Amino acid sequence: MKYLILLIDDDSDFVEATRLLLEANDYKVITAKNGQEGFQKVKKESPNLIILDMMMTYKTEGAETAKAITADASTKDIPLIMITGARKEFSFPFELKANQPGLPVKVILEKPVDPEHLLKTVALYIAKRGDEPVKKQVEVKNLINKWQDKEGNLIMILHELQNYYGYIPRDVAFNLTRDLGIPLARIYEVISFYHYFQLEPPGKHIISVCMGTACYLKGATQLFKELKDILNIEEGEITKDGLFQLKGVRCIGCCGLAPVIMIDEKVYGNLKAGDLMDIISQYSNKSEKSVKEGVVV
Amino acid sequence: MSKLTLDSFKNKSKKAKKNNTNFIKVGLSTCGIAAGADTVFNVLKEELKKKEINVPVLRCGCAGMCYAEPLVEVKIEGMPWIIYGKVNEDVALKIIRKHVARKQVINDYIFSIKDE
Amino acid sequence: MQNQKKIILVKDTNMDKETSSMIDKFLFGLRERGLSEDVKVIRAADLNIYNKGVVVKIWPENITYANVKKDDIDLIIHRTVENGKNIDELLVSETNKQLRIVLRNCGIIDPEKIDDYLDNEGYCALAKVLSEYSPDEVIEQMKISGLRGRGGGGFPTWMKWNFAKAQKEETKYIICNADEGDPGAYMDRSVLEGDPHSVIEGMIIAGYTVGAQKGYLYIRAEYPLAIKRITLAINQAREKGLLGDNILGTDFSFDLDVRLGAGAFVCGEETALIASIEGKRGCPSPRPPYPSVNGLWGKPTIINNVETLANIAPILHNGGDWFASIGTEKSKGTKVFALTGKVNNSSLIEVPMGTTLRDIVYNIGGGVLNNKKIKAVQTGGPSGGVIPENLLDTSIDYENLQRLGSIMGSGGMIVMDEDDCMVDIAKFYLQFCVDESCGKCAPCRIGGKQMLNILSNISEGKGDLEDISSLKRISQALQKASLCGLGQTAPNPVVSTLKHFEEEYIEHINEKICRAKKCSLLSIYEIIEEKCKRCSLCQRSCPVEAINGNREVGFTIDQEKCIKCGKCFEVCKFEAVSL
Amino acid sequence: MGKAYINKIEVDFNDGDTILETASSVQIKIPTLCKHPDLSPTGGCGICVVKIEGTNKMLRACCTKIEDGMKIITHDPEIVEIRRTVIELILSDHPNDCLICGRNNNCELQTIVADFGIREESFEKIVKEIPQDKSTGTIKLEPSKCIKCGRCIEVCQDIQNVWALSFLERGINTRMAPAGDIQLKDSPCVRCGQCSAHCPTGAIFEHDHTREVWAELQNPDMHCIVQIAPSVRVAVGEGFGYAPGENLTNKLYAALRRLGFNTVFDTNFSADVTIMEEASEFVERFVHKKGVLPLITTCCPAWVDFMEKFHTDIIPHFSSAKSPQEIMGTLCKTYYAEKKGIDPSKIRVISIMPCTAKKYEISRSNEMFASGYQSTDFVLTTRELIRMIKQAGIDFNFIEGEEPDNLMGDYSGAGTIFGVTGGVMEAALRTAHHFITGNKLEKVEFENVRGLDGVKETSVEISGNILKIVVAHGLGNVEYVLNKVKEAKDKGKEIPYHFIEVMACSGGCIGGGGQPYGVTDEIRKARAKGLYSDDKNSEVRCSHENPFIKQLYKEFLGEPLSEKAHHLLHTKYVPRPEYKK
Repeated sequence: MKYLILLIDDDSDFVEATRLLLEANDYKVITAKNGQEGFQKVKKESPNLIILDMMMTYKTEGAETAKAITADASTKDIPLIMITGARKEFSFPFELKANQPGLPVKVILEKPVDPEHLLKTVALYIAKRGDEPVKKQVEVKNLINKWQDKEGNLIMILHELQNYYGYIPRDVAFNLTRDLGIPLARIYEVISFYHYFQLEPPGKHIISVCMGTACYLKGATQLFKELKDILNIEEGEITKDGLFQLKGVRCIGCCGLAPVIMIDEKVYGNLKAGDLMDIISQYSNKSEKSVKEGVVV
Repeated sequence: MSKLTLDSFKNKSKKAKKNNTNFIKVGLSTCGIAAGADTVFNVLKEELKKKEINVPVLRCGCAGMCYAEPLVEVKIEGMPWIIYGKVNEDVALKIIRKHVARKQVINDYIFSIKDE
Repeated sequence: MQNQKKIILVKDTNMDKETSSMIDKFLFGLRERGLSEDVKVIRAADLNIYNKGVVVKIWPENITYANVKKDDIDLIIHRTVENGKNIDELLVSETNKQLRIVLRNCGIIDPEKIDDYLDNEGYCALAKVLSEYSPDEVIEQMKISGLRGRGGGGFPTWMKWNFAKAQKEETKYIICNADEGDPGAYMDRSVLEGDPHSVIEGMIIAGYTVGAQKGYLYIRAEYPLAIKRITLAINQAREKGLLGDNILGTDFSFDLDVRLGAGAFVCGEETALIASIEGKRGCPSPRPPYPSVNGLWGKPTIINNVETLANIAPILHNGGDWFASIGTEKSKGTKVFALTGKVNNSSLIEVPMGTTLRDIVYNIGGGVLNNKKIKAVQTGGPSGGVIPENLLDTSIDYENLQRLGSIMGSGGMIVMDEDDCMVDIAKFYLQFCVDESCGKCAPCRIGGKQMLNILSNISEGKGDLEDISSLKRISQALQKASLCGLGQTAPNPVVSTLKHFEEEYIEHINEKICRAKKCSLLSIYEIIEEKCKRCSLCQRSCPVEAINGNREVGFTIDQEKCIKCGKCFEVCKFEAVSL
Repeated sequence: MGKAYINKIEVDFNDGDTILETASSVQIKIPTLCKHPDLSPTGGCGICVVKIEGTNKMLRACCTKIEDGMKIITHDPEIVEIRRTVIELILSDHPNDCLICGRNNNCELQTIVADFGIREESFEKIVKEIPQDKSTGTIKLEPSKCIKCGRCIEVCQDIQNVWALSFLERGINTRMAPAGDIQLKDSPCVRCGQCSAHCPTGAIFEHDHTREVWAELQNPDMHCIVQIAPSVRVAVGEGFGYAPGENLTNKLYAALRRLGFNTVFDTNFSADVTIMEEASEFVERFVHKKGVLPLITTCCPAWVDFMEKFHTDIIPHFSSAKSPQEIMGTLCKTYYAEKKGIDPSKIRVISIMPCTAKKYEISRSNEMFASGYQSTDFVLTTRELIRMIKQAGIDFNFIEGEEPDNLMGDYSGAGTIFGVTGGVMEAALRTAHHFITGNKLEKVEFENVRGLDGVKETSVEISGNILKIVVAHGLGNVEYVLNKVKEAKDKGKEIPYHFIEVMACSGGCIGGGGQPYGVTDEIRKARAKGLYSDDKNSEVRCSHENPFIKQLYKEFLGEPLSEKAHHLLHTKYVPRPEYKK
C-alpha cells in the first residue's frame, strides 16, 4: 500500500505539478481545492500526510483548516506541511510560524519550493508516524486471508473490515476487487445494500435508537426527536465534532425495557425524553450547551 | 475432550441427574445484560468470595421474563426455590447476605417460585 | 405444626394495592397466635398468576390460594398454617398455561457448556436417529408430528425435507435462518443465546435426513452474544464428535459454519438469504425453483428457522405422536411468542397452539399496562395484522390467524391499547417495509412508498376519502404482484387495520381527529389555566414563539403559529398542557 | 413436452418453457417491462402476472415454467387492474418529460402506458433527481428515468461480463449506477452500448452527435465525407417500417447525399483494406512464424477496450490493423485528400456505425491521428442516423437508390459480412487462403463460423495446414476462449487456436449497441441473413479481388504491411491496469 498524501490548494497548477512530483516518487495523491473540501477528505480518506496552502478562498483558510484537522480526535495525528506564498509581512492574526496554536502545522515551506526539499520533508514526516500503513496492510491482509478460500466469504470479509476500520474505506473496498477477484460492481452493490455496512467513518459514539415495535409504542419517536434536537443532527448524521452518530435501528431485542437506546454497547432502558440530556452529557466532556449547539469545530 | 460415540448415549438414564445442590443462577442473555445482569453476576461472585460462602454462581440464557430482568435464581437448601427479578447491585448483595447467609427471603423482588 | 419455618408469599394480582394491608393482617394474625418467629410473610413482586385478586402462596407445602379476602386470613392461619389442611374453595390448581418445548433449556442450562445440554437429554435424539432411524423413518416421524415451519408461512417441515431428500444431487445444504428481523421479536435470539445446542442438534438431524454434508447458520450481525455462543457451541460439538467427520462414530459426516447477516430484513426470505450467503445483494428470486431443489450455489437446500430446528430433537426423542398430541388439529406443538407492547409482563412465552390471545395477554402477560383498555393485538410483525379486542378469544393457530387477516409470522405479539392509533401503527409497519424493501420489484418498491405517503397525508390531516380506495388498490397490487413474501404481505398491517378500524381512518380524514392523540399534527395543544403554575417553561421551549403571555397574566397558545411539535406538552411538569 | 391451456386454448410446450414463451406461441402477448428475450427473467416489474385457474395467487409469466395440464388465464378484469396499478406505480416514479426524451416514441414504458389507456396520474410523483453521467462521451446515464428493470445490469454483468453497471442502495433508493459509484468513464465500461440497446426507457442512451454533424454539414468550407458500417444497411430500415435484414444500401447512399454529405463512401471498402492487412499479418505469423499465434481480430473497439483493461497479457496476439472505420478515416484525409486535392483540414469524416464504442474509438490513441488530423471526426449510431433522416424530411421509403462515390465506395462481399459474427474471420480466411496458396477459392463460404452460437470452434485446411480457429461474440463468451489459450500457454501445451475473432456484441455488429431498439435473436438472424445475401449477390466476394483495393495499394500504399501501410493503417495497444473489474 502506498502512502496517501492530501494536497489542499486552490492553485491548480501548483497542485498538478506537486501531484506529478509526488506520484513519480511512489506516493498516492488526492487533492482538494479549499479548506472545507480538504477537511472532508481528511475525514474520509485519512491520509498519511497533508500538504496545505495558507491563502485560499480567504486569507487564513489554511490556518483554520489546520486547526480543524488537529482539533479532531480522529485526524489530529496526521502531519501537516504548509506550503505558502505568504510572507511574514502579510500580517496574519498569528505569527507565521509552525507548531503554534494559531497555526498547528509541522513545518512551513515557502513557495516556490525546491522539489528535492519537499520530498525530503514529506519523507521525514511520514516516517515519523511510523510504519502504520504497512502494519495495517498486513493486518487487513490477514483478515482477508482468514476467509479467502471459504465459500460465501464476501459479506464476512466486509464484516471484518467494518470491525477493523469502523467503516469500509473506499480504497480498501476497491482493493478487495484485486484480492478476491470479485468485481467492484458486486462489492459496492453489496455494501450499499446492507444497512450494517457504512462507507463513511462513524462518529466516536454511536447512539442507536431502537425502533422496534415495543419501543415505538412506548415512545421511541419522542426519544429520537429529542436526540435530534440535543445533537442538532438528523438520522445517520454525525455531530460536527465527530463525537456522536445517531442511528435508528431495528429491534435490539430488549423489549422488556422499552423504550431503549444503545450508546456504543451499553443499553439504556425505560427511558423518557427528559433522561437523554443527562445520558448524553456523560459521553461528552463539553458543557451541555456546546452539545446542544453541536458546534465544536 | 474425548469424542462421544453412540454408546455414550446407551447408558444414559432417562433423567440424567436431579441436582439438589445449592446454586445461584443469573440470566445472562442480551436482555438480561442490557438490564445489568453482568454487573449483578460479578457482584454475586465477589460477595460470595468475600463471605467465603461456597455456592456456585451459574450462567443461563433467557428465562422469558424480560419484564423482570435481571433475574437471579436462588436455590438454597431449606429455602424456597426463588427467582428474584429486577435485581440490582443492592438486591444482589441482599441475596447473599440475607437469603444465602441468613436464610431470609427478600421482600418485593420475588418474581417466581419454582417447584421442586 | 412442623419444625420447619414457613413462608407465606403475598401478592395482589389485580391492579389494586391491597398487598400491604393484607400482609399487615397476616402479621397481626400470626402475632396473635404466637407464630411470628416461625412464619415469615413476604411481599412478592409477581407470582405468575393474574387477575385473581390477592394470591397467597404457602411454603414449603406449595399451596396457592387465590382471591383471598381479608376475612379469609384467619382461616388460612388457623387451618393451613397451624393444621396443615387445605381450604379447597381458595385453592388454585393449574396456573401455568405455558408449555416449554423449544425453550425447554432456556434459563435452565448454561448455554456455554455442552455438558449442561448433554445432562438434559441433549443429543439423545441425534444418537437415537443415527442408531435407529433411516432418513425415511425420520421423515415419517416428522410427518406424524405435524410440525410446520415456525418462520412464517407454516409449510410442513417434513415436506420440505422430503423434497430435498428426493434430489439426486450429492451436495446439499442445511441453513438455519436466524436473521430474525421483525421489530419486536426476539425468540430466535433467546434460543441461540440460551440453548444453542438444540438448534445444532436439529440441524445435524436435518442433515442426516436429507443427505447434506454442510450447514450454515445465518445470524443477524446485531446479535453478537448469540453469535458468540453458537460459535462456541459449534466448536464444542465438534470436539465431542457431534460435528465433523463420522459423527458419533457413524458414517455420517456433517459440519456447520456461521454466516452473518448485515442488516436486511428481506434476507429472512429464503432466496434472498441464499443470495446473501453467496455474497450478493439480498434480493429474492422468483420461486419456483424452490431452494429445496435449487438453493445455495444451485444445490438442494433446506432452510428452517431457529424455532423449527429447536423442535426437532424433542420430536424425535419423544416421538412424533407425542408432539402431535399438543396443539390443534392443523397446528401442532407449541409456539414461542415475544409478548410486548402495552402489556404488564413483556416476556418470551411458549404456549401450546390453540391458546387464546386473551389467555396470553391476561393470564400470562398480566394484563394491559396501567390498566388501560386493550385495543388490539398485533401478530406477525410487519407482515401480520391487528386482531381487535372483540376477537381476542380466537385460539391461535396458522389458519385462524390468517382468517383474521394476520399471520403467525415468527412470533411477535404486540399489545396495543387505547392510546395507540391504528393509522399510526399501519404507518409504522409500512415504514419498516419501505425501509426493508430490496427494491427489486416495482410493486413493492414503489407501491410501499406510495402507500406510506398516503398514510402520512391521512395522519397529517391532508387525506381524503379517495385515499382509502387508493390504499386498497395498491395493497391488492402488492399482494398479487410482488415477487416475494415481504412485498406480498407488506400491506397486511394496512389492510387489517382498515378491516377492523376503518372508522379511525375516516375520523382522521373527515374530522381531522386522532382519537389516540398519536398523530401530532392533528392535535390541538392548549394550556389549562387551572393547572398552569406560570413557570414559563413552555414559552421558553417553544421553537416558534407560539406561546403568548407572561408570568403575570398566564399563557395561551397561538394555534395559528403552533407547529404541533409537542415540546410544550413534554416540558410541562404540571400536566397543564393538554392535547 | 406437454400440454396446457392458456385462456382455454390448448398449447403444446417444451419442458422448461415459461408461461410467457408458451403464450406467445399462440399469439398471446403478455405485457412486461423487464423481461427481454436476450436475458433470463428477473421478475422485476411485476406486470406479467397471470392466474392459474382455481387459485387466487398470481404468478409471473416471465419466470414461471409451464407445467402439464396447467390452466392459465392471462387476461381478466382483475389481472388488467393489477397490471394497470403496477404501471401507474412505475409511472409515479418516472419523469414525464417524454417529449424531450431520447426514447420518445420508442419507449417501452410509454407504449405500455398508452396501451393501458392511462390518462391521469393517480399517485403522487416521487421521482428522485439523480445527476446524469455523461462522462464517457459515448453513453449517457440518466438514472432518474430508470425503472430498475435490471436489464442493463444483467447484460453488462452476465452477458458482457464487464461489470461496469450495478444497482446501488436498496428499496425506493435503489439506483442504477456505475460500479463503485464512480463515473462511468472510470468504471470498467467498454462502451459497447448493450445497456442502451436493452434499456426499455430513456435511462441509458447514446451521446447524440447529430447537432454537431448538422453544423459540419452546413459549413460551406467543409468537405463532409460519410461512411456507413456494414451492419447499418440491414438495420436502418427498421426505423422506417422495413423488416429487419432488408438491405437498404442504395437508399442509404441517396439519403446521405440528401442530408448534405459531399462524398458517400462505404466502410465495407475499408473493411476490405483491414482484411488485406490483417490477413497478411496472419500469413506472416502462421506461415513465416513472425510473431505469436493465435492472432486476434481487433475491429471491435469495445473488445479492444476490454482487452486493454482486463486481458493485457494478450496484447502481442492482437492484430495491429486498425478497424475499418479508422482506416476509412485515415484514407479520406490522406489518399482521398491527395487524389482530389482537398486540404485535409477541411475534410470532415462522419461515420454511421451500429456501435456506441466507435464514438470512443476515434480518439482512442495517437494512431487515430495518423493522418495528421483526427481521422474520423464524428460517429453517429444507426439510431441517430434514422433521426437525422427524419429531421431532414427525407421520405426514406420512397427514395430512389443511388450508388456510392468512387474510389472508396465499392466493396467486396467479404467487406459486407464484417458486420456479423464470424464475418471478419470468413473474410480473412478468403484472403489468407489466397495469400498462402495463390489460388482462387472455389467455395468462399465458411459456414462453420456463421450463426449465433456464442463460441464457434472449428478448423479449416489450407494447402495441407490445419488452421484452428474460433469465433466468439458477446464479451461474456470470450473468457472461455482466452482461458483455453492461457492454460495452453502456462502449461507449454500446443496452442488451441491459430486465429481468434471476437466481437463484443451478441451477433456481432448487427446486434450492436447503437442499432435500432428491440433486438432479439430473431432480428439478429434476419439482419445476418441480409448481410450474407449482400455477400452472395456481390460480384466480387474477396477483399483482395476488389479492383479499388488493388488500385489503392498500387497507387498509394504499396504492399500490405508496407511501411506506409503500417504508419497509416496500424495501431498499438496499451495496458490500462487502473481499471478493475
